[in-house]
Amino acid sequence: MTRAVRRILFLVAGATLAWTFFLAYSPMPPLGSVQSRYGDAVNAITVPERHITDAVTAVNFDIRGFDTLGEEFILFTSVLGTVLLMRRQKDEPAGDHEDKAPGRVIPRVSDAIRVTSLALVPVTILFGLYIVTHGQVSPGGGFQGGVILASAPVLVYLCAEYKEFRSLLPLRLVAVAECIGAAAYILVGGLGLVLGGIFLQNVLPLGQNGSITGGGIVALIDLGVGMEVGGGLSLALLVYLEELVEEKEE
Amino acid sequence: MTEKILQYLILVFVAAGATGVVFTRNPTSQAIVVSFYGLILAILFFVFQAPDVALSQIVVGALALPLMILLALARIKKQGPKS
Amino acid sequence: MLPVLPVALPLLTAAVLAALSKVISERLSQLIAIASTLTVLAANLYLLKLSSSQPIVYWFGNWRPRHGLALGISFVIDPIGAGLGAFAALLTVAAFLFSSEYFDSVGNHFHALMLAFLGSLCGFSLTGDLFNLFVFFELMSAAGFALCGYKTDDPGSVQGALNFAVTNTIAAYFVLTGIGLIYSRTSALNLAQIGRSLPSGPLDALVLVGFVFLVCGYLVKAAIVPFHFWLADAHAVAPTPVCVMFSGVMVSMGLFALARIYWSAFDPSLHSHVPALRVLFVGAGVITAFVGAFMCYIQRNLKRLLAFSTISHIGLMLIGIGLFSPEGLAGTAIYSIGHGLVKGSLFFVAGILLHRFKGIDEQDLHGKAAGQWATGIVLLLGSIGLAGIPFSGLATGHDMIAAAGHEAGMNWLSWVFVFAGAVTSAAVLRTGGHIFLGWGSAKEQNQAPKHEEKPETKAGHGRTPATMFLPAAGLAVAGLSLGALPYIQQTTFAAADRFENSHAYIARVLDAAPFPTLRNESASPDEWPMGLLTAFAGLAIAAADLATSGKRTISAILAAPIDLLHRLHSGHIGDYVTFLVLGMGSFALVFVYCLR
Amino acid sequence: MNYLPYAVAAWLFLIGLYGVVSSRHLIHLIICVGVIQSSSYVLLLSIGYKTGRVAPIFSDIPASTPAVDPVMQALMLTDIVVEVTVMALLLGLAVQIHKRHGTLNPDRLTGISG
Repeated sequence: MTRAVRRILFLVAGATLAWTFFLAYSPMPPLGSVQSRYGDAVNAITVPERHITDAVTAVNFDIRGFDTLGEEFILFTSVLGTVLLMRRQKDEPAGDHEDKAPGRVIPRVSDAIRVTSLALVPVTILFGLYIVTHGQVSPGGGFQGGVILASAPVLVYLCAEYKEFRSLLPLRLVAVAECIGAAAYILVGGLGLVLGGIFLQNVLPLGQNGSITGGGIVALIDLGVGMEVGGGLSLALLVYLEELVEEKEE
Repeated sequence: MTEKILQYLILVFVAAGATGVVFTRNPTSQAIVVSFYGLILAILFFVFQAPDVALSQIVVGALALPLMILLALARIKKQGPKS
Repeated sequence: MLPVLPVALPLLTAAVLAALSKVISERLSQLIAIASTLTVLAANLYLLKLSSSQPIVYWFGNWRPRHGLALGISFVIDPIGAGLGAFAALLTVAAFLFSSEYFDSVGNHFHALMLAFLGSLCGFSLTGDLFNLFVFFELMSAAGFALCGYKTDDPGSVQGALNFAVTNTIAAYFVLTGIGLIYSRTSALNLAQIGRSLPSGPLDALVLVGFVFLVCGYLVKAAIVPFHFWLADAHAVAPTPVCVMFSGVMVSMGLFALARIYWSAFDPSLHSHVPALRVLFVGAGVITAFVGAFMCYIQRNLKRLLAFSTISHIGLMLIGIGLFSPEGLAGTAIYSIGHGLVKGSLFFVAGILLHRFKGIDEQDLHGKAAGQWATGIVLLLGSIGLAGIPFSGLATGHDMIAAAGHEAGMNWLSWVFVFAGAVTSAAVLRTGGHIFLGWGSAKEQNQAPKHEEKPETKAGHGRTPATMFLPAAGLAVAGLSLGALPYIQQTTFAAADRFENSHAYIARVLDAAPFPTLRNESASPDEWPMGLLTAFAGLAIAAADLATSGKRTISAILAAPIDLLHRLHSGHIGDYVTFLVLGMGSFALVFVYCLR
Repeated sequence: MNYLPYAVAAWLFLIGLYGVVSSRHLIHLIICVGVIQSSSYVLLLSIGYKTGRVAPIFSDIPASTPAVDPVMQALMLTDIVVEVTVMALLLGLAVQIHKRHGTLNPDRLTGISG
């Protein structure tokens, strides 16, 4: 199809879809007045039954925890796929190209930026860990904290030369951490199976209301998800960087 | 009332932002526009009482995703027009 | 622990294999993967047996419904779901076996991705929750995209994978929009809960469009015309073992989603509209069967040819579900297994040819495989299986669906099966005649665009390893004898009848009520001649084509429409999305205006 | 005005689709897929929202305070993180396509057809 034909056909198609949306959305209740039997029921049980003060975390990691297991593996699989796509064609072992062009500086950044970024690294990691662990209490949790953790390697990349960067963050270790994070979810689920008879059953004692260990297994899952998301996302970013740097060195 | 006005205003911004993203045909500038769009979405989530989602959207939509796009573009640029 | 095993075990194994990818050898990784898959197979078969009298309901995290309100996520395991899961595991084992000498460096990531794929297939077929279904759909997609683009050095491969990824991702957003629409009405994500609350509200455009978005989103995975474009691209370029999984079981999952969603959640509100639904879905199935068969016949790349034949047969399966009767659903269940076995075997044959002769182009390979008797016979078996000769799974499925069509007053349906079966089988036979027997002309006469296919193996081209041949032969034999299994019709019918008992399903899930006994009796159809007729028609078409090659063939007479069809399947992602939107929008509008 | 969120959701879906169909650059196309996804965020968000209610976080308020629907938010939350990794996969495919075909213009990609 030529561009013009495609555009005309899309206008027709888009018009039918727009009409469909109009028909479908007009019987909707106005904004702010959709009934939420399910949501209200969840809000009512989070604090009394799970000692979790962030209901979204309770849904994600406990009540509908099995969904999150699946989502976590979507992430795991996508990252695996990305690594696969970006892999080197010739099966050269990773890591030997550092010596090809010793001393080559990749991003020429000023010392001021370097120092600032370096100083930011531990702050980022601490902040990420805080967000990961406080998911039950306040907005945050393994997903958000994990993404913040994943930005730490990028900072390191910004401030260090490539070689140092590699030695600071071995790719293998990140990859293994990701896998452990993914496996952890299933193992925690298995814990419920062994101790309570049901997969993902919350078998650990509940802590105090509003504490970071309030929700039993939720704290463990939070950590596992943080590890998986942090490892996976940084791996995805790193393979792009890796390829980039390699091209420059060749 | 102010909350309602704020919500509607940001909704309009979201619609405009998305249109901007689509009509920015140069991918490099698009990465920047997407970053702004991600930020507007995060604000939208915030005013709709979804701070959890907003936090996640800030780190993903405004940071991780644009970064990834820029990295992919840099990679493509390095490859040159025809390998 | 049994109900979670089919999902948890492959996913856990995938994570472990990925973690150990640099530590353990590929051989060990393969052994672990096969062991894990066999366990999943056994678990699914056991679940099938356990759930034969009533579905097993399993609430994750022990969040049982309170006062009839579902809180957590449930698996609702019935024989059809468990059977599909078991079949997915069986194909995975065959694919693992086939791949053992396949890629030069298959890498442990291949096993991890295949296991994640298997986990998603099992989760998809066992779950009883609308959003959980979507999660496993996305997992299936993510693993599928990665597996499809596995041969990154093949230009077609990455492009096909991108087309696959973009269309299926857009389909996923349609599904998500549908989930939102339905949730806004029912405030529920559990299918049974939705089924219970929907009838209390009006049957308006919101519900109908929600249903269409959900169903059509999944039908993109099933490659129903006009959502089918991605499938041929993805199949033609994916590694052979992955093709087997895609064609054998992934497309059937899209249809399974339609059946699951309809009978768990929508049947109570839509039941009075079944005649209209029947026209719409059977119509879509018939069109898909014809387009697929026609496109199949005009291909020259064997994998692409097989991919279009899958589209044709998936159309036939949609007819079975679209009849909205237990007989039809049971027929589709048997048909999809039978088709998966036969098609898997044919894809393996294509893989063997690719291994031996570094190509699968019908004309390029003309006469090259002469003397490869064993492989040729498997191809022959596969093609007559595709026509549905008696005792094959396709024959039994055909008979049952035809009987269901008869009951619905659609006596002509059987002829659609005969046509599609004969044409697709003839296309395969024709390539077999060209490649294995050197019949017909070696000159280029097929106008289809040529595709370069990179070989997937790097050594040992002189022989066919047993690990490649045995899966091919095994699947073909299994597919040809599936229909001869004792009681297969009765047991599948019983399972389908329970599957369609929405009220009992809802009460079972939400109130833990016991399941009633069967409602219907199987008509136990008997239509052997149709299968034989199809096979003979296929042979005749192929023979006529081979004998008249070089002269005025079908393709010469129909040059203009064939050219148009080729150009519609342009490989351009913009075209594909346009057709997707057109199909989605017009189907939704027709649906709303017919049913409202 | 009460229907503005739904209108915006529909608009995002359509404009994103238009971007995909009319795109001349695969990276642009992939970003437009992201715009389509944001349509579902806006829809789910508006469905979960309740006028006059607070966010479902009970750290500093009594547990019985009426709050908005946490379920929809949970669905969105996981979806956002999944989005970014699926994007990574799509971008990876685009990079590979550029490597093999030397172009990212869908009009010039002619590896498969028919």
